[in-house]
Amino acid sequence: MPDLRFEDVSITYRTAGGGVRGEIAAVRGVDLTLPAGGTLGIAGESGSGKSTLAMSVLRLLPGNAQLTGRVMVGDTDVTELSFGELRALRWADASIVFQGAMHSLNPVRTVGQQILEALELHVADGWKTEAARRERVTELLRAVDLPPLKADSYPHELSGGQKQRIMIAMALACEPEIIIADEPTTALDVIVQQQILEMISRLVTERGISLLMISHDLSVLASACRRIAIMRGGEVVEVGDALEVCTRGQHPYTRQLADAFPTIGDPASRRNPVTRRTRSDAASDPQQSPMTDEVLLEARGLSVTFHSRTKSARAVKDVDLVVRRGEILALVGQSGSGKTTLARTLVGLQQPDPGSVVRFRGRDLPRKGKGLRAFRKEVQMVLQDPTAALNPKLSVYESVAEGLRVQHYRGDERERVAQGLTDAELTPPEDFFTAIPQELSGGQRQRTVIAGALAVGPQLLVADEPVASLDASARGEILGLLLSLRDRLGLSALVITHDLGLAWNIADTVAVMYEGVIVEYGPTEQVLLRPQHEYTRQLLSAAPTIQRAIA
Amino acid sequence: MTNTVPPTEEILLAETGSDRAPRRTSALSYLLSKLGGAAVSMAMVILLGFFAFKVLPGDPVAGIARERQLSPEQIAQLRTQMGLDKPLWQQFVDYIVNVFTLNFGESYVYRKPVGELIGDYFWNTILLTGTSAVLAIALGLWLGQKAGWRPGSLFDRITSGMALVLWSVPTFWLALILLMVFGGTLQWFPTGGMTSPDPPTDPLALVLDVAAHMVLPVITMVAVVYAQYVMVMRASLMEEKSADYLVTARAKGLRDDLVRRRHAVPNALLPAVTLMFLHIGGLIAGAVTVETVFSWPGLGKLTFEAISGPDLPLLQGTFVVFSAVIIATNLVADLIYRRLDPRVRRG
Amino acid sequence: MSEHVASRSPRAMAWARRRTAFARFAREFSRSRSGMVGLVFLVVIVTLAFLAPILAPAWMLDVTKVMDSPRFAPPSWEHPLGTDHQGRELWVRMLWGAQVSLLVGFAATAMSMIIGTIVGIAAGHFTGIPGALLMRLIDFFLVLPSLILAIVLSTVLSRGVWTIVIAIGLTSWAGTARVVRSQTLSVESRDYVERSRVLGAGHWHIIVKHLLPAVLPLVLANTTLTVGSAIISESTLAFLGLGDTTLQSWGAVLRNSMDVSAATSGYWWYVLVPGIAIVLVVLAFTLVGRAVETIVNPTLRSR
Amino acid sequence: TDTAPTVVSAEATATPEADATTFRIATSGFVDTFNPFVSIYLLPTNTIRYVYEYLVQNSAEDGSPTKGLADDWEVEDDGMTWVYTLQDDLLWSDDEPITSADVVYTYEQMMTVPELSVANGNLVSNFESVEAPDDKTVIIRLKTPQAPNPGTEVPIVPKHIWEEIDDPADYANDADVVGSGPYVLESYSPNQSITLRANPNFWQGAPKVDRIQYVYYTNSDAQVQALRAGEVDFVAGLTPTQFQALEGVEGITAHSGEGRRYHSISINVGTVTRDGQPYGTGNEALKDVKVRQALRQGTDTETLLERVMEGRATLATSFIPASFPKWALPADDEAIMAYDPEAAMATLDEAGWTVGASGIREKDGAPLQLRLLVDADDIIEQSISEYFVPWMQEIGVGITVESTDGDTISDRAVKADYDMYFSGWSVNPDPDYQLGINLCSTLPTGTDGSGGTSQDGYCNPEFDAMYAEQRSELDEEARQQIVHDMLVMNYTDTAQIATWYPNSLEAYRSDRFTGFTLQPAEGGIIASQAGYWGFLTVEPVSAEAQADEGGVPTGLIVTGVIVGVLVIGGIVFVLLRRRKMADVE
Ligand SMILES: Nc1ncnc2c1ncn2[C@@H]1O[C@H](COP(=O)(O)OP(=O)(O)OP(=O)(O)O)[C@@H](O)[C@H]1O
Ligand SMILES: Nc1ncnc2c1ncn2[C@@H]1O[C@H](COP(=O)(O)OP(=O)(O)OP(=O)(O)O)[C@@H](O)[C@H]1O
Ligand SMILES: [Mg+2]
Ligand SMILES: [Mg+2]
Repeated sequence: MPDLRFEDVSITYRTAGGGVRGEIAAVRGVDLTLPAGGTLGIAGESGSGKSTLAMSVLRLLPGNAQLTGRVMVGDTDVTELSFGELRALRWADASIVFQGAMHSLNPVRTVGQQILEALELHVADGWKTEAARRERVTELLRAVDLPPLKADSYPHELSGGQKQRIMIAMALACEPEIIIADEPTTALDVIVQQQILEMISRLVTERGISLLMISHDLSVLASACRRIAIMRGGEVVEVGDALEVCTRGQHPYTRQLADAFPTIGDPASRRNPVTRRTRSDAASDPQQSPMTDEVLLEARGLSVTFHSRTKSARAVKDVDLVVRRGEILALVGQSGSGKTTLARTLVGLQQPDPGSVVRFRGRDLPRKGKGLRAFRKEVQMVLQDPTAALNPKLSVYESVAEGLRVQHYRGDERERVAQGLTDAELTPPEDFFTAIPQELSGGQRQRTVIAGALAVGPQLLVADEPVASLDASARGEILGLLLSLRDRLGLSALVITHDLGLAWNIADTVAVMYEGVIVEYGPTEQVLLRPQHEYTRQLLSAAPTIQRAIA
Repeated sequence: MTNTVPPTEEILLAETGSDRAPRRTSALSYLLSKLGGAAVSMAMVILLGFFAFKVLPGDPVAGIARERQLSPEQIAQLRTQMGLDKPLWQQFVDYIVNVFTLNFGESYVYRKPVGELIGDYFWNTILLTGTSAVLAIALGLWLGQKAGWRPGSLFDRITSGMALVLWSVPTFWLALILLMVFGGTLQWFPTGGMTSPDPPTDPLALVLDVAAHMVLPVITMVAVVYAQYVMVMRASLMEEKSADYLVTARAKGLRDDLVRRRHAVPNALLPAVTLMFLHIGGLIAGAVTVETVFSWPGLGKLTFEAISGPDLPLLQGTFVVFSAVIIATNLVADLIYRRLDPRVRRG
Repeated sequence: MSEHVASRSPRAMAWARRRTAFARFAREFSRSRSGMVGLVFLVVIVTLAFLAPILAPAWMLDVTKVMDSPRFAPPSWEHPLGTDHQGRELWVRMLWGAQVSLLVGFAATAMSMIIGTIVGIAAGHFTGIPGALLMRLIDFFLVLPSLILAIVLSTVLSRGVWTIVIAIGLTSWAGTARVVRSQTLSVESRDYVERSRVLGAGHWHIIVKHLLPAVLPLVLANTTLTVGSAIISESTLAFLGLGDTTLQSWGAVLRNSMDVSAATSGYWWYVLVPGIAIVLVVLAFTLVGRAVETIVNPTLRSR
Repeated sequence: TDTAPTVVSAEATATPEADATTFRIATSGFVDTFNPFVSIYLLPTNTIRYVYEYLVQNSAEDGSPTKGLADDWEVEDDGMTWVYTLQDDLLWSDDEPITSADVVYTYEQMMTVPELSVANGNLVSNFESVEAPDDKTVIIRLKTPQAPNPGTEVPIVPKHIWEEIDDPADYANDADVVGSGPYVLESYSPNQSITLRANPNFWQGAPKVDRIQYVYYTNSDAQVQALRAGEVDFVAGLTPTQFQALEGVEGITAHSGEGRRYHSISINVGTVTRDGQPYGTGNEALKDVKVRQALRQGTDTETLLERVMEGRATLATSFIPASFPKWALPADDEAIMAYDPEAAMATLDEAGWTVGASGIREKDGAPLQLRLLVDADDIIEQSISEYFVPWMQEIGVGITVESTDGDTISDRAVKADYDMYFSGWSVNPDPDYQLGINLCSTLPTGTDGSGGTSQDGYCNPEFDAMYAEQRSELDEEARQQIVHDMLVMNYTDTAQIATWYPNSLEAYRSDRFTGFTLQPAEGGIIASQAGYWGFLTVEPVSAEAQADEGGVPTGLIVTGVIVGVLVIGGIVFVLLRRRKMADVE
C-alpha cells in the first residue's frame, strides 16, 4: 500500500486579468506525509491553499497553476507521470471527494451512470462484466446508506447530503488506496454532517484506506483524523497529533482557531465571544442582561405560504414571537426550517398569510408610503450574506449613506456615516469611505452592512446568519459588536443562526425552529442546558466539539 | 435588425443559465404555457400584419395606371376587383377571415389566392433555409465546441477570426460576389433559380439539378449565419469548461476528448439550443436577400416582389407566415430544451 | 484604500473612484490586441469622416463639376480607389459616406439601446402584470421578422437618415432588452437590492442607484456590437431600394454600384470598395465590442 | 426540327424532345394572368401578342397597320364604319377554323362584360357594334369617326374555347392555350418559367424554333450572368453599363434599338379637376409657363444623354418617340428650345423672379424652391437629379430631391402632391391614345385625383379641338400636320420636359440564334415590340451549336458536392454512433 508524500511542494497561480493579483503563491514549500492506512486532516483559514494541495495529488490543477517539488504516491512522482499512466492512477489509486458535491456531479447524467463510468474506465477483477458493474453500483450505494434506486436519479433530484454521499460512493468505487475528502461536510446541517463524518470514519477503518481530509473546522477534523496539519497563507504552520494540536496548539493561529469554538454550558463563553475588542463598561457583568419588558415587535399566529404554479408550501407555521426592548433573541434551527422567511416577514419584506398578526409597537406593519418609511427607520435587517448585500459598485461611504438619503436625513450626512462606521468598529472611518466591497475582508463587509443599518438609527435589528460565512476569528468580532451595541444603544436584536454555540455566546432568549414551527422557546440557559424538545436535543448532541471528538 | 449580434450571446447565456435553475413542472402545463405564449405572439403578429401594411402608401392601381393605357372605367373596375373600394373595417374583417382560412386574400400582382402562392413557395424556402440552418448549426456547433475547449489556441483563433469576419459581411454583398465569381466568371454553378429551365425528369437527376442550384445560396447563408452558432457554442463551452463536474470526470481518468464529448458538450448544448433557435429570424432575413440575388423561387423572393408591388395581401401573407415559422421554431426549441435538460423535465 | 482622503467630499471621491475604474478598464482594454486594432481603426475612420469636408470639399461630389474626370476609372495613382459611374472619386464618396453610415450606426444604436434598456429594466424590475406584459412585448419583437418590419417602416415614413435610424432602432432593441432584463433579474435577486428596500428605498431609487449601473456595462458592450449590425442593416435596406438615395452612405454607394451593374461589367472596385469598407468597420466594432465584453463580463475570460 | 405536335399534351410537356430547339429569354417581369381580357402587366401582355393574332397587326417596318387575321379592310362613312375581310383557311392551334364569329365574340365580350374590359376596354369604347355578316367578314361600326385602325391591339380569342368557360374573367389561361399567333402558351410555373411552343397552324407558317422559354431571374445582374453562362439566349432591359460590358463578348451580340418609349420630367402645371377646381400641392410658380420654359432651357438634356445614358437614347422633343417618324416632332423644329442657361435666367427675370440672398430666386417673398420626386430604385432618375440640382441652382431655382419608392410616386402623382417627377410611357404606333391622355377630359373628377388618366395634368381647349380634328382625318398627311401642330403646342406649353427616347438595350447569344426581326426595321427593337416580329423569325445558328446547350459543367461539381455531403454525413453519423455506443458501454 502506497503512502502519500508532499515534498517541498509549492504551487503558484498566474492570473491573466487585472494584474491586481498577478502571481498567487497558493501553496508554499509544503512537506507532509500521509502514511499508508493513516488519517491526516488539514485545517486552515479560507484561501490558505488546502484545496490546491489536494488537487495536486491527481494533477488536476488548472492550466494556470505551476507546481514545484514532488508529490509522491508510493514510489512514483505524480508530476512526472505520462498522461496515460496518470489516467491509470486517477481514481484507481487515489480518488477525491470534491469540495461542493453540488457542482461536482454532471447535471445531465444520472448519478448511477456517473459511478458506472468510473468503473468502466478502471476495469478490475471485481467488475469485469456489465452486470458485475451494476451490482457494484448497488453495493456502493448501500455502503453509503442510499437506496439502490437512487442510481437512476439526476443530481438535482437529490439533497445536498445525498449528493455528498454519491460523491463518497463514487470515490470508493474503484477501491482506491487513498481518499482525499475536501470539505465533505460544509453546507450541510449539523445532523447530516454528523452522519457523513461517522460514515467516512467507518469506511476508512473497515477498508483500511488512507484518508486525507480537509476542513476549516477543527472539531470536524478532530473527530475523523489522527493527525492534523494547520495551514495558513499557503504554508503549513503546524502538524501534529490531533489532540495535541487542538488543545495545546503551538502556533498562535492554531490557538485562535481552537479557542473560537464556544462551549455550550461553559460560563466563560456565555455572553462573551472571543474578540480582540474590550467590552464597554456598561455591561461589565456578562451575566446580566439589560433586557426590559417593553414589547417592540410581536407576532401572533404567523404563517407564510409560498405558492408556485403547481404546489404551495408553508414555510412558516403558526408562529408566536415577541421581541422586547434590549433583548437579543436567537432563532436557531436547521437549514430550510423557515428562519429567513420568518425574519423577512417580521420586517415586512414578505407578505404573511391572512390571519397572521405582526405588530410593531402595538400597530400593524405599514405597507406603503410614509408609514413604511418611518417603520424602516426603526427596524433594520442585516441580510444573510454580506457580500451579496453590498452593491459591488458603491463605496462603503455610499452604501452606508444610502439609508440616510432614502430616509431624507437632514443632518450632516458625512458625520453620521462616520459615526455609523465607528459604531461598527471600522475606525478610523475615513479610511474606509472610498473602499469598495471587494477590497474588504468578509468581516469588514459584514460590519459595513451593520453600519448601514445602524446609521438609520433603528430600535430593532434583525440579523440573518451574521457570521455563518466567516471563519472563526472574524465571527467573534461581529458578535462582540452586537453585544456592545446592545449595551451602549439599548438596541434589540433578532439573530438568526443554525449554530447553537452562537446562541450560547450572545442570546438572552432562544427560539428553536423546526420545519416552520417554533418547537422550543425560552431563556438561553433553559433551552440549551435543559432542552425539552427532541429536535433541540438532537441538535445539541450533533454539534461537533473538540472535546467530544477527542474524548 | 437583420443580424442579431452574435457576441451578445455570452450575455444571453447568463440568462439561459438562470433559466436552467431547477424548475419542475409537469409536461402538460409546460407545453400549455409555451403554447399560450406562442399564441399570444401569433395574435399580435396577425394584428400587426394588418395595420402595419395598411398604412403602406401606394395604390397598386395607381402604379399600374401610370404605365399603361387605361380608361377611368377600367381603373374603377380594377379597384373593385382588388377589393380596394371597401371600407377599412370591412377589409379588416376580410383579412381576419382570410387569415383563419389560411387564405390571406388574393394577391394583387399574381391574381391568385395568397395562401396558394405561399403554399407553392413555402417548401422551396424551407428547403433552402432548412439546409442552410442544418449545415450552419452543425458546422457552428462543431467548430464552436472545438474552439471553446481550447480558447486562444491556433484553431480557436482561426475559427473565431473567420467567423467574425464572415459575420461582418453584408449577406447580399457576399451573395453577389459569389454569383459573379462562381456563376458568371467560373461558371461552376448555375446563376439562379431552383432547377434548370427544363428540369430533368429522372428523379436522381432532378435532385442533382436542385442540389447544383442550391450550392451558392446555401454557401452564402451558411457563411453569414454559422458565425453566430460558433460564437454561441464557443462561449457556452467556455462557460462550462470550468465546471467542477469536469474536474470529477478528469479525476476519474477520462481522456480529454471524452471529457469534452461526454460531459462538457451535452451541458454546453443546453443554453446554446435556445439561442440558436432565436437566430432563426436572422436566417429568414437572410432568405429575403439571398433568394432575391439567386432568383430562388421562395417566400423571400416573394416578399421582395411584394414590396415592390406593392402587393399588400401577399406582403401580409409572407409576414404572417414568416412570423409563424419563427414562433414555431422557438416553440420547438423550448421542447427540445426540455428533452435535453433533465432538470426542467419532471423528475 | 488606506490613503487619507478625509479632505475630499464623497462626491469627489466617487468621481475619483470612477476615474480609477475607468483607468483600469482602459488598461485592461489596451491589453487586448484585437480590441486595440479595432479601436485604432475606428478612431481613424471617425476622424476621416469628420474631416471629410476638409479633405474632400463638397464640390468633389457635384457631378457637374467633375465632368472631365473619366467614368469607371480603375484604381490608380490618380484615382486611388477608382471613380464611379459619374466620374466622381470613390474615395471622396466613401469619406462622405462614412459620415452617414456612422451616424446611422450610432444613432440607430443609441435609439435601440435606450428603448432596450428602459423596457428591459422595467420588465425585470416590475413584477406582476406590467412586467409580464413587457416581457411578452420583448418576446414578440424577438420573433418578428425584423427585416420585414424595417422595410414597412422605411416605406411608411418619408425617406431620410432618420427614417432609416428609426427603422433600424425600432426593430433591434428587443435583443438588448432581453439581455438587460436578464441582468436586471439577476441584480434584482441580489441582497443589496433587498437591503435597499429595507432601508426604505422606492422604485426610482433602486432603478437609478442599483439596476442602471449594473446593466450599463453590458449595454455598453452591446452598443459597439449593435453599431456594426446597424451599419449592415443600413446597407441591406439600401440594397433593397429602401434607402435615401440623396444621401452618400456606404449602402447607397453599394446600391449605386449594383444599379449600374458594376459587378457584371468588370468595375470590380466599385463593388469591392464599399463592401470591404463595411466589412472592416463592422469587424472593428465587433472586435472592440468583444474586448469590452470580456472586461465587463469576467466569466468570459479564457481560463 | 419542325416536329412539334399540334396539340400539346401533358406528357409532351414533361419530356421535351431531345432535338427540340428552345430559345430562352431571361425575365423578371410580373405575371398577373395570361387572360388577354384581364392581363395588364408587361410580360404577359407581350406574351399574349405571340399567342393571339390581332385583326390587324402592326407592321415590322414602321408599326403601321398590316395584315393580321384580316386580309384587308375598307373604311366607310368617313371613318364611322370599318369592314374587314379575313384571310382564307385560318386555323386555331387546335385545328378549328378561325372565323369572324371569333372576332365578334371577342369584341362583344369586352364591350358588354365590365370584368373583361379591364385590359383593353379603352380600345373598344368608341365601338357602336361589331357584326359578322358571313364567316369571313367583320363590320365594326363606331360612335364617332376615327382615323386609327380600330382592328389593332385586341387579341382575338377562340370562341369555341372561351364560350365553355364559366367565369372568363377569372380564367388564368396559363396552360395548353389554344391560340392563333406564332407561338402558343404551353405552361407557366410562377417565378420559374413560361414556356411557349411553336404553332404550326400560324398563317405565316410555324416559327423555326420549337419553343420559347422565359426564365426568371430577379436580379438584372443575374440575368447578365446567365446570358454569359449560356443559360439563357436573350436578355432585354440592360443598363447602359451592362450593355457596354456585353459588347464584344464572344458569342454575344449586344443590340441597341430605338424603342417606343419616351422619358420625361413631368411638371405640375397647376392641377385642376375636370370642372376647374384646383387640387394638389403644386407650387404656384409653376403655373407660369415662363417658369416652366425656363426649367427646360436650364436643363442640358444633351449632356444628360451622354453622361447618364451613355448616349444610348435619342433626344426627345415630345411624347411621340422618334421611332415613329411619321408622327414625332422633328428635332430641328423651330419650336424646340436649346439648352441655354442665360436665356433661362432672362426668362425668369422676365417673369418677375429675382435672385435672392441665398442665390435662390424670389417673388413676393416666396422662394422658387421646387420638389422633385425620385424613385430610389431607378438609377437613371437619381443620376439625372444629380445634374439637375446644380443646373437649377445655377439659374436660381432651388430643388429639393425627395427620394422614395415607385408606389409612393404613383400615389403622389395621382394626388398631384409634387412639383416635378419622372414619367415615361410606352407609345403605340398610332399616336391617338397618347394625344388623348393630354385632353382636358382626362383630368380627374375628384380633388383626390380620382377619375383621371391625364398624362401630365395638361389642359388646353385648343389642343382638344385639334385632337378631335385629327381623329377623324382620314388623310394621313393632313393628320400628320395636325398632330405636328398639337405637339408643338404641347411643347410650348411645357407640361413636361421630355428628356429622351431611351434605346432598348438587348443582348443575345449570336453563336446560337440569328434572324431576329426588328421593329421598326431601321434601328428598331427585338423584344417589347408592338407586334410579334422579334422572335417570329429567330432560327438556330447550326445544329451542333444547339447540341451543347446547357453544357454548364455542373455535373461534375454536383457529383463532388453530393459526395462531399455524403462524406460529411457519414462522419457525423459515425461520430453520433460512437457517442451512442460509448454511452451504453
Ligand atoms: N484557478 C485559480 N486561479 C487563480 N487563483 C486561484 C485559483 N484557484 C485558487 N486560487 C487561489 O489560490 C489560493 C488558495 O486556494 P484554495 O482553493 O486552495 O483555498 P482553500 O484553502 O481550499 O480555501 P477554502 O477553505 O475557501 O476552500 C486562494 O487565494 C485562491 O484565491
Ligand atoms: N421565495 C420562495 N418561494 C418558494 N419557497 C421558498 C421561498 N423562499 C424560501 N422558500 C422555502 O421555504 C422554506 C424555508 O426557507 P428559509 O430560507 O426561510 O430557510 P432558512 O431557515 O433561512 O434556511 P437557511 O439556514 O438555509 O438559510 C424552504 O423550504 C425554502 O425552500
Ligand atoms: Mg477549498
Ligand atoms: Mg436563511
